[in-house]
Amino acid sequence: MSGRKIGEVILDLKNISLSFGGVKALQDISFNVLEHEVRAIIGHNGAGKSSMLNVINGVYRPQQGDIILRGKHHTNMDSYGAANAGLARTFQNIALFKGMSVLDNIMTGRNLKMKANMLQQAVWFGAAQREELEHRAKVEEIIDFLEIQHIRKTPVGRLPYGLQKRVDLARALAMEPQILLLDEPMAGMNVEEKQDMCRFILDVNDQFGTTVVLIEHDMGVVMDISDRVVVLDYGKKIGDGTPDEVRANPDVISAYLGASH
Amino acid sequence: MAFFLETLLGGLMSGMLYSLVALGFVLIFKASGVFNFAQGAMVLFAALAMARFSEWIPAWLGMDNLFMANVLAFAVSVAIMFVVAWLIERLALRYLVNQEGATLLMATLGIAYVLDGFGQTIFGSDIYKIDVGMPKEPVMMLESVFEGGILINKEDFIAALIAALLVISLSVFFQKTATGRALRAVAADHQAAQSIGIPLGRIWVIVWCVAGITALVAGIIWGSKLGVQFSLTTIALRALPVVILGGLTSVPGAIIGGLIIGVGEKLSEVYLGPYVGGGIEIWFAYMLALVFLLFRPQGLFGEKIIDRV
Amino acid sequence: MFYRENGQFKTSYKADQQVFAIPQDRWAILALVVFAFVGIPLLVDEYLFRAILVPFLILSLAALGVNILVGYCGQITLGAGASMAVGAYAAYNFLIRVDGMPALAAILLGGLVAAAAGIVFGAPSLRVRGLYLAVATLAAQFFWDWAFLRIKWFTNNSSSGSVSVADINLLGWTINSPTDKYLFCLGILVAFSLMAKNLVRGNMGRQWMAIRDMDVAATVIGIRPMYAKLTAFAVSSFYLGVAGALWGMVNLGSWEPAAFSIDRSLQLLFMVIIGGMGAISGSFFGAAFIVILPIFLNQMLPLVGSLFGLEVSIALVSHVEFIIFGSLIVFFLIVEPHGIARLWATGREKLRLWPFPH
Amino acid sequence: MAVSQSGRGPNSLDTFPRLLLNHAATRGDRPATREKYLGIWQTWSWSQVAEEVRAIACGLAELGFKRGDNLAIVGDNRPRLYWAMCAAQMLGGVPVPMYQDAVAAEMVFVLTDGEIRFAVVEDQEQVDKLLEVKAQCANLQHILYDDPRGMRHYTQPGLQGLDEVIAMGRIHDKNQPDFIPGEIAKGRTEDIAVMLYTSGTTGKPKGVCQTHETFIAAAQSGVGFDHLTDQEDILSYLPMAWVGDHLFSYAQAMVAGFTINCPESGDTVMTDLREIGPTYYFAPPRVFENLLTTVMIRMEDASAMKRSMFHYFMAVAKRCGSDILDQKPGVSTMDRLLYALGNLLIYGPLRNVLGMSRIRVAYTAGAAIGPDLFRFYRSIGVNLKQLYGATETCAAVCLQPDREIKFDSVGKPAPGVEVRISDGGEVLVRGKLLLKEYYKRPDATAEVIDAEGWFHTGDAGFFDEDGRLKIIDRAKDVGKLSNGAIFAPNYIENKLKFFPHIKEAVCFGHDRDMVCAFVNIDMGAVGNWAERRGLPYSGYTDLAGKKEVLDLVRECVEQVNADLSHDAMVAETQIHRFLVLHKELDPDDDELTRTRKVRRGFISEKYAVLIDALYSGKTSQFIETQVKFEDGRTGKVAADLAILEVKTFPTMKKAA
Amino acid sequence: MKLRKLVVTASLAAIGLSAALTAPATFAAEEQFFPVLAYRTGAYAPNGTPWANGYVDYLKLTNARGGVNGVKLIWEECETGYATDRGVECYERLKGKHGGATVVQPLSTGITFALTEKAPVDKIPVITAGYGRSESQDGSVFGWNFPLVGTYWMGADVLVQHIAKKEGGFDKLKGKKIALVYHDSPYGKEPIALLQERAKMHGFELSLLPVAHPGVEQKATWLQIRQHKPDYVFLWGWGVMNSTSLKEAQATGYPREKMYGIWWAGAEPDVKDVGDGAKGYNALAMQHGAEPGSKVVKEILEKLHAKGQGTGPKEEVGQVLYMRGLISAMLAVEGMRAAQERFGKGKRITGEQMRWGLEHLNLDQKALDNLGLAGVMRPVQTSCLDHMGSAWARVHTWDGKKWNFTSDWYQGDEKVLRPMVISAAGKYAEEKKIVRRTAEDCKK
Repeated sequence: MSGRKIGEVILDLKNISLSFGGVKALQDISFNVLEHEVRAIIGHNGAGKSSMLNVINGVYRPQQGDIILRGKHHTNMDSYGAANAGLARTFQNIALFKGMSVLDNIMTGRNLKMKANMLQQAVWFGAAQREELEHRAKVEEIIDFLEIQHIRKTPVGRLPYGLQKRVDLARALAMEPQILLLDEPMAGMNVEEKQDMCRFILDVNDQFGTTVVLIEHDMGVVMDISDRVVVLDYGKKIGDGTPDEVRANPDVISAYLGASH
Repeated sequence: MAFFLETLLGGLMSGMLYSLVALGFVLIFKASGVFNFAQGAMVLFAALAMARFSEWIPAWLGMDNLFMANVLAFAVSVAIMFVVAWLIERLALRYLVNQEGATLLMATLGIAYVLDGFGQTIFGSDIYKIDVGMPKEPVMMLESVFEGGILINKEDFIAALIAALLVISLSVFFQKTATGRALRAVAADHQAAQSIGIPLGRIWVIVWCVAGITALVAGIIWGSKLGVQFSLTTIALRALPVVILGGLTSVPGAIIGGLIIGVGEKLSEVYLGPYVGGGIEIWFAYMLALVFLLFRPQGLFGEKIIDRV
Repeated sequence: MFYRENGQFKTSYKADQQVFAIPQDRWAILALVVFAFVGIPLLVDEYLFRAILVPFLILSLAALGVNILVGYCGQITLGAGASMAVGAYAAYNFLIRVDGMPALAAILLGGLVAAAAGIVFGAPSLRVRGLYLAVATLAAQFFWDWAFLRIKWFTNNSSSGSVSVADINLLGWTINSPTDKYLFCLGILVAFSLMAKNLVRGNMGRQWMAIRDMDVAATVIGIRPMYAKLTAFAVSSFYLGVAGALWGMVNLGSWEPAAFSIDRSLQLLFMVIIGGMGAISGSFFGAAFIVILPIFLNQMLPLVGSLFGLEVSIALVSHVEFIIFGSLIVFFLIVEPHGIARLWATGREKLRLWPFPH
Repeated sequence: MAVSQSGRGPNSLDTFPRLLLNHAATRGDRPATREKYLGIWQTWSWSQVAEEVRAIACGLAELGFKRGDNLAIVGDNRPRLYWAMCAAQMLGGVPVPMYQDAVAAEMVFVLTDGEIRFAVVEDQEQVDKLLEVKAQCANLQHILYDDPRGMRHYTQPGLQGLDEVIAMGRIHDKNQPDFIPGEIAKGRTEDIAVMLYTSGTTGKPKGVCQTHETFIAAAQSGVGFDHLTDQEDILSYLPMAWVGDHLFSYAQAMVAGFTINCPESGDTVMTDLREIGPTYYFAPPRVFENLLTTVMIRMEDASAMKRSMFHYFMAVAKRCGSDILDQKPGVSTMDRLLYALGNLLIYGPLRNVLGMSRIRVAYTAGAAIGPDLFRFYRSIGVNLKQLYGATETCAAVCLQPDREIKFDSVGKPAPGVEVRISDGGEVLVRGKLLLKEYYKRPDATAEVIDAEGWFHTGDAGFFDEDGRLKIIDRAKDVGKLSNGAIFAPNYIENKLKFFPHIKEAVCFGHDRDMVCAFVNIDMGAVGNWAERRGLPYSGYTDLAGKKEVLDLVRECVEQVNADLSHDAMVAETQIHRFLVLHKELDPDDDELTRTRKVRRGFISEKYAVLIDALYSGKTSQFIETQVKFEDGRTGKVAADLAILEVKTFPTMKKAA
Repeated sequence: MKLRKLVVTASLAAIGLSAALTAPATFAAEEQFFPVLAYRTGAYAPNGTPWANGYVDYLKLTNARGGVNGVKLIWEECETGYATDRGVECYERLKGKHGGATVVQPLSTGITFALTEKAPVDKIPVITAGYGRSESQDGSVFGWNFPLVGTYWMGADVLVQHIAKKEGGFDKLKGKKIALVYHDSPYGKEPIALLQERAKMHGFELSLLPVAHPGVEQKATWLQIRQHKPDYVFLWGWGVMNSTSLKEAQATGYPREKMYGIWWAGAEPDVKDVGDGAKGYNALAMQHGAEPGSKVVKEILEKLHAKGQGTGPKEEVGQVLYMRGLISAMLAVEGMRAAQERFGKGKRITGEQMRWGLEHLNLDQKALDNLGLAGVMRPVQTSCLDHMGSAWARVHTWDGKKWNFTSDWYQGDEKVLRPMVISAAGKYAEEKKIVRRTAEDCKK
C-alpha cells in the first residue's frame, strides 16, 4: 500500500505457548508487529488464531513466553492492562452490551478517558456534563466515519449481523487504540458488507495510523489488504512474511492452500 | 469430651435433615436449571397435608388403627404433591423455559407465596401433630465409655436412616434408570435434549414430583419432631448454605454439605455462642458456606465454571 | 397521540443529552412533581399519608437502591433489608450520641455507614456470580439481624432491643405531622432520584450496564469489574441506608431489627422485578404496586365477600393476599419480564407513533 | 417584511448577492442555513453565510473565475453548494446546477454545451464521475470537492478541496477588501442568475437562462402571495437542478430571508422532515403519492381498533375536511365537532408522524396532481396548493388563493403574468418571469417565444367559467380519438395513480377508436397485499403476472372508468383494454425522465408489439426487454403478458 | 397483546379505587368503638387466635347484657401477624374509625413500643394486660400505657418466689443455676433485668439462651442446657417456640417438672400436641387459669354459642388464652363503665375520658363475682401512679390432659419491683424529655 510509512517493531511476541489442561493450543510461537502495519494471522479452524489474539489482549495467560509492547515487558498481561496500553479488540461472535443502544455501546468505549468522579456525575452539571458532551462529539465522528448515523438510537439487539459487527468496531475505535486486534471481522458477511468493512479497516489504518492485527479466513481479503502474514497450523507457526512470500512458501501451500495453487 | 461427641452427633442429625431439604433443591436445579425457592413451602404443604389427613381420614372412615391412617394419609399426600408438581410445571415453568436464573428464582418465590397462602387456607394455620410412631424418649448409649453416656435421640437416628435410604434410592434412580439419564440430559441442555426427542414437559413434571416426594419425607420427619406449622418454611433458608456448599448440581454434595453445615452450626452455637451472646447459628452457616465459596466458587462437587470468550 | 414532535430538533449535544429530551415529557414530569408537592397535601387525609404515601416514598427510595444494584449492575441481592437496618441504627446512634446533630445529617451519615457495610458484603461479588452471590448477600442479612439483636452498643443498650427516636427537626422545622413527614420524604426522594438518573445515564451507569450485559467484553474495553461492582454496591447500600433511616425514624417512630428482616429484602426485590429492572421509573411502579396492593386487598376482599354473603375472616383475607401476591409475581414474570416500566415505555412509544402501529 | 421594490439604483436589491448582503446587515444573527451533521443540526447565521460566500468568491477569483463563466454544481443539497451558487453570482458568473444521480455519460452534454471551466462537487463519488468524462470536456479545468472523505490520495491536476479554496479566498479578501463589493456593484439585474437544463422530454436538454430580475420577481410574487416571513423553515431535499428547488430553496429564501435545512443523507430525509417540521413545504406529486401509499400500507398493519377509528374519521374528513380548511360555511356543527375530535385523535398525530404539523402552506408542481390525492391532504388539514409553471417560467405561472381551492384547476394567473389559450388549445404565457433565452440556442428560443413575446408552454388547457386555468395534458400528448373526442392521457393516468396499488400508467388512444393502457404495479403496496392473503410470489415479474393481481388492477381501472363517465368532456376516453407490464418503467432505461415523467414517444416505440396486441384483440402477448441493473450490468426480462377487457359505463349527463 | 392491556388497566383501577375506599368515619352517638388488633395467621396464630376469640366473645356478651348503661359496643378486627409495621398500619387505619377508637390492645410487645410514641399524640390509652413494657406501670411517666393485672417483672418475681419456696427459702437459692430460654425479641428480653436483679440478691447463677424467631430450631439451645445442667429452666416463648421447647426437652431428657413458663407460655396450644410428653410442666397463671367451670363461661356458652353467635370453636371457650382475651376485654369494659360514672352514663366516652376511667378502676371481689368471675380474678385497683392495679399470680401445671393449679396466690414483691420501675421510667422520661405528671394532673 503506497504512501504509508511503516515504523519499527511496536509489539514483539517471543516463544508463546498456551495449553488448556492437556490440549496444547499454541506451541512456542514468536513474531512481531511493526507500527502502522496491517498484520494478518491466518490458519485453519482450531489452528490457534483466536487463542493467540486472546493472549495478546490478556484474556488468556500463556504458560510460557513474553509479550513486549513498545519495549516494555508485560509478563502477566491482563485485559485491563491491555486496554490501558492502547490495545483494543473486536470479537468473533458479537460481544455487544444487549441492554444498551448503539450510542451507549460506543460511549462505553470512552470510559478510560472519562475522569469525572462519582459525585460530579451525580450532580451532572459542570465537569461531568462537559466531559460527556466532549466525548459525545468524538463518538459522533466515529459514527460518521463508519456511516451508522441512521441506527444511532436503536437498541443493539435489534440490528442485523453486519451492522452489529460495525458497532463492535466503532466501540473499539472509541478507545483510540494504537493497536487494533480484529477477530474475523468479515465472518458471515455478504460481498457488499465485506467491501465496506475492508474500506473501513484501510481507512482506520490510513487515517488514524492505527496498527491492525487481523485474523481472517477469506484469503482474497487477507492477501489484498495485509502487509505481512503469519500462518499458524495446529498451534505452530509455519510461515511469516509478505503475502507473496507466504503464497510461495512450500509448507504453507501443503498445509493450507491445498496441493496446487 | 462426651458432650463434644453429643454435640457432634446432634449436629450430624440436624445436618441430615437439612440435606433432605437441600436434596429437593439439587434435584430440581439438576434437571431444570431452576433454583427452587419454593422447596420450603413444598415441605410445609406436604407436611400439612399429611398431618391433616392423618386426622381427617380416621374421622371420615371411622377406623382408629393408627398405622392404616398414616399409610392412607401418606398416599393421599403423595397424590396431592403430584398434583401440585403438575400445576407448577403447567401454569408457571412452561412459559419461563429460557429465562435466566434471576427471573426463575423470583418465579419460585412467587410460587412459594401461593403455596403458603393456599396451604393455610385449606389446612388452617394451627399447629398440627404428625404421629408416625416415632419414639420420643432419648436413650443413653456407651455408658461404659463415658460417665454420663451419650444421649442419642432415637427419633433423629431413624430420621437419618430414612434420609440415607432416600438418598441411595435417588442416586440409583439418577444413575441407572432410563428416566434418570433423560433427566441428566435435560439438565445439561434443554434444547439438545428436546432435539433428540426427550419430552421436556413430561420430564419436568417427573422431576417436580420426585422433589415433591422428597419434600413430603422431609416434612414428615420435621413435622413429627416439631409439629407442623407455618414456620417450617424458614428451614428452606437454613438449607441454602448446604446447597451452596455442596454444589448446586450434585446429590452427594447435598448430603455431605448438609452434615458439615449441621455440625458447624451446632458447634459454633455451643462453643462460640456464649461469648457473643448466642443465636449465631443462622448466620454462621452462611459465613461458613461463603468462606468455602471464595476458594471453590462452584462448591464441593460442582463442575468448574469456565467462561468462553 | 399527544406528542407533537415536529420542530423540536436539537441544535446542541447538551439539548440531546437531557434527561427528558422531548418537551412533552418534560412538562408532564414537572406537572407531576408540582402536583406531588402542592396538590397532594391539600387533597389527602391523614390516614392516606401515614399508611400509603409515606411508606410508598420511602420504599421507592429503597427500591431505587436495589434497582441500581440488581437492575443496572446485574448483581442479585437478598440483603437489602440488612442495609436498611444498618442505615437506621447508624442514624439512631449518630442522633443520640452526638447531641445537636441535625436529623438530615444523621440520616445521610447513616447512609454512608450502610454504604461502607455494603462494600464489605459486596466483596464476594468479585469471585462469585449469580445465585451463589444471592446466598452471600443472605449472609449479610442474617449477620446484621443478629448483630442488632445482640450487640448492646448499637441499641444504646436498651433492655428490649427496640429503639425509638424523639421528634426529628431539620433547621428548626420539626417533622411530626403527617404532611411534614410526607414533604420531607418527598424532597429526599426527588433529590435522590435525580442523582440516580444522572449516575445511570453517565459513565458510571454505562460501566454498570456493561458489567451486567457481558463482563468479559467490559474488562477488555478497560472497565475494572472490581471498581464497577463495588461502586454499585456502595451506591445501592447508601440509598438503602438512607431509606432505612427514614423508615425507622419517620415512618415507624420506634423499631426493632424485625422491621428489616429477610421479608423486607424479598419485598424490595419483588418491587424491582415487577416494577421493571434497569429503569428508574420501575422502582416507583414497583413500590406503588407492592404498597398499595395489600391495603387494597384488605379493604376490597371483605366487601367482595359480603357481596357473596360469606363472612370473610381476616385470616382468610391475609391468605388470599398471599395467593394473589404470588400469582401476580409469576404472571408478571411471564407476560412482561421487564416489568411495568417496559409496559409504560411501550405505551409511550405507541403514543409517539400514533396512529401507526408500534 | 415586504422587500422594497425601489428603482434601478446601484444599491437597490435587484441581484441575489445584494439580497444576501442586505440579510447579513438587517438580520445578521437569524439562522440562514442548517445541516444535520454529526447527530445535531449545525447552524449558520446570515452574517456567517455572507462571510463564507465572500471567501468562496475570492477563492474562485484566485483560480481565475471570470465574469460570464459558468460554474457547474453537482451533488446532494449541501450548504456550501448553495453558497457556491451565490459566490459565482457575486463574480458575475452563472451557476449551473446538475442532477447528482445522472450517469457520467449524461453529464458530458451539459458540461460541453455549457462550456464549463469550473465545477463544485459534493464528494468522492461525483469527483470520480467528472474525472471519468474529463477527457471529453476539454475546457473543464478546476474541480473543487466539498467533502474531503477518501480524497487523500487524489493528485489529479485542477482537483482541490473547497476548504483550501476558501482559505485562499480569505487571504485574497484580506489583501483586496474592496474587490468583492466592486464585483457586486458591477452586477446588473438583467444578468443571467442561473442556468437550468430542462429535463428534455422534447429532444436534447436545453439550458434555460433566467436573469436575476425574472427570478427575483417570480420569488417575490410567491412570497407576497403567501405572506412568507423570515421565520419560515423549509427542508431542501429535492434535486438542485430542478427549477422547483431553485425557486424555493434559493430564490425565495434569498428574498424572504427564511431558513433552509439540509438533511443528513438521502435515506434520512423522512426522519429529518419529522424533526424539522417545516412551515413551508414543496414536493412533486410523486412524493405525495408515495407518502399516501406508505400511510395506507402501515394502517393495514395497525390494530383493528386503530384501523376502524382511522377509516371512520377519514370518511368524516373526506366529507367536510377541505371545506373546513377553506372556512367555507355550510358545514354542520355535528361535522365540525366530529372533525375537531378527529383532529385530536387522527389528523393531528398523522400530520405529526408525517412531519407536517407546522406546515402553513405546501406546494406541489412539476406534473398534474390527481384531484383525489389533492383532496386527501387538504382534508387532513395540510394546506396543499397546486402550482403550475415550467423551468422556462420560473415555475410560478398560476397560483391558488388560500380559500378558493378547486381540486382540478391550477388556480388564477399570478400577479403580473398574462395567460392566453391559443386556438390550438395550447396555453401561452407572457410576463416578467419568462426566460431570457436558451443558452447558445437562439433557434430554440425563437421557436418557443413568438413575436408578441408569448411563451408556448406546450401544455393543453382551458379556462373554466370562473376564470381558473384547467390543465388537461402536455400539448403534444393531447390527441384525438378516431371519433374526434379529446384524449388527455395524463388526466386518466393521474386517476389511475391515485390507487396505492398502481405506481405508473401509460395510456394510448391518439387516432385510435378506443383507449388502452399499460399499468405498473407498486411492488411495496401489492407485495404487502399479497403477503396478507398468503399469496406466494418470487419477484416483480412473477407478482405482476398473478391472476389475483390482474383482477385487483381491473377493479381499479373500472372505478376510473366510472369516474370518467361522470364528466362529458372525457367520458369517451374510458379504458377498454389494459395489461400489467412485467418490469417497472425506469429512468435508467430512458423510459422516464430524471423527474420520473413518462417519455411517451420512446415507450410507444419500445413496446410497439404490445400496443398492436392491445388493439388487435389478442388475449396475451409474449415480450422480452433489455434491462440495465443498478451496477451497470444489462440483462433480459421476458414474460407472457395477459391482456384484460374492462367494463365501461354509459356517459351520464352530469351538469358541466 | 390483550394480556398487557388487562394488567395496566387493573393496576390503575386498583390505585384509584383504594383512595376512594377510606370513606370518612360514620358517627353514631350511642356506640363505643373498640379496634381489635389480632393475628390469626403466621407463626403466632395458634396463640393469637384463642385470645382474639375470647376478647370478641366478651364484647358480644356485654352487648347481650345490654351494653354499658345502654351504650352498645362495636368493633373491627385487623390482622397484624405479630409484625410491628403491620400493627402500626392497622392502628393508623382503625384509630379514626366510627368516631375514634376508645382503647387499643396490640397483644405484641413490639407494637406496644411503637404505639407508646403515638398514644400521647392521638390520646388513645394502650392496655397491655400481662405484657408490654414493665416500667410502664409507672403512670406518672407512661400516662397512656396500662399493663393491667401483670407485667413481666412481676411474673418473673413471682416465679423466683415460687422456686425459693420449693427450695425452702431464698437463701437456699445460693449457687443454684437457672437458665432463661427466651424468644429473641423485646417480649423475650423484658424479664432479664428483674432476674439479674434477683440473681444479685440471692446469688443464683442466671444463664441466658436466646432462640431466634420463629423458634423452630432449638437443638443447639437444649444441647447447651444438657451441658450446663441448670436446676430450673424459665421459658419465655411465644407461638410455635413453646411446643418446640417442650419437645426438645423431652428429646434431651430434661425433667419437665423443673421447667416454668411465663403466663404466655402456659396454654393448651403449647402443650396439646406434645401430649403427656409435657406432663409436669408448670407455668404462671395471671390470676386466671383454664376456667371451664366459671359462671361467665357458662353464660357465654348459653347466650352466644348456643345461638351460634360464638366467635371461635365451642371447646375453646374457657381455655387459658381464651380467658386471657376475655379478661382483657372485661378490664376495658369496666374502665369504660368507670369513665361513664364520672363523665355521664349512657354517653360515648372519648379516649381521654377512658384513660381517667382506667386510672380509677376499683373492681372489688363483689363486682368481679357478679360479672361471673368468682374464683377467677382477685380485686384490681389502679391509681394515677400505679397502672398495674394488681400483682397476684399463681402457678398451674399440665398433667398431660389439662391444667390444674399447683400453688397458692403469690404477689409481686413491691420492695424489689418499685425501685426498678421508678428508675427505668426515669431513664425513659429523661431520654424522651417527658416531665413527670404531678398529682393534680391525675385529677383531670
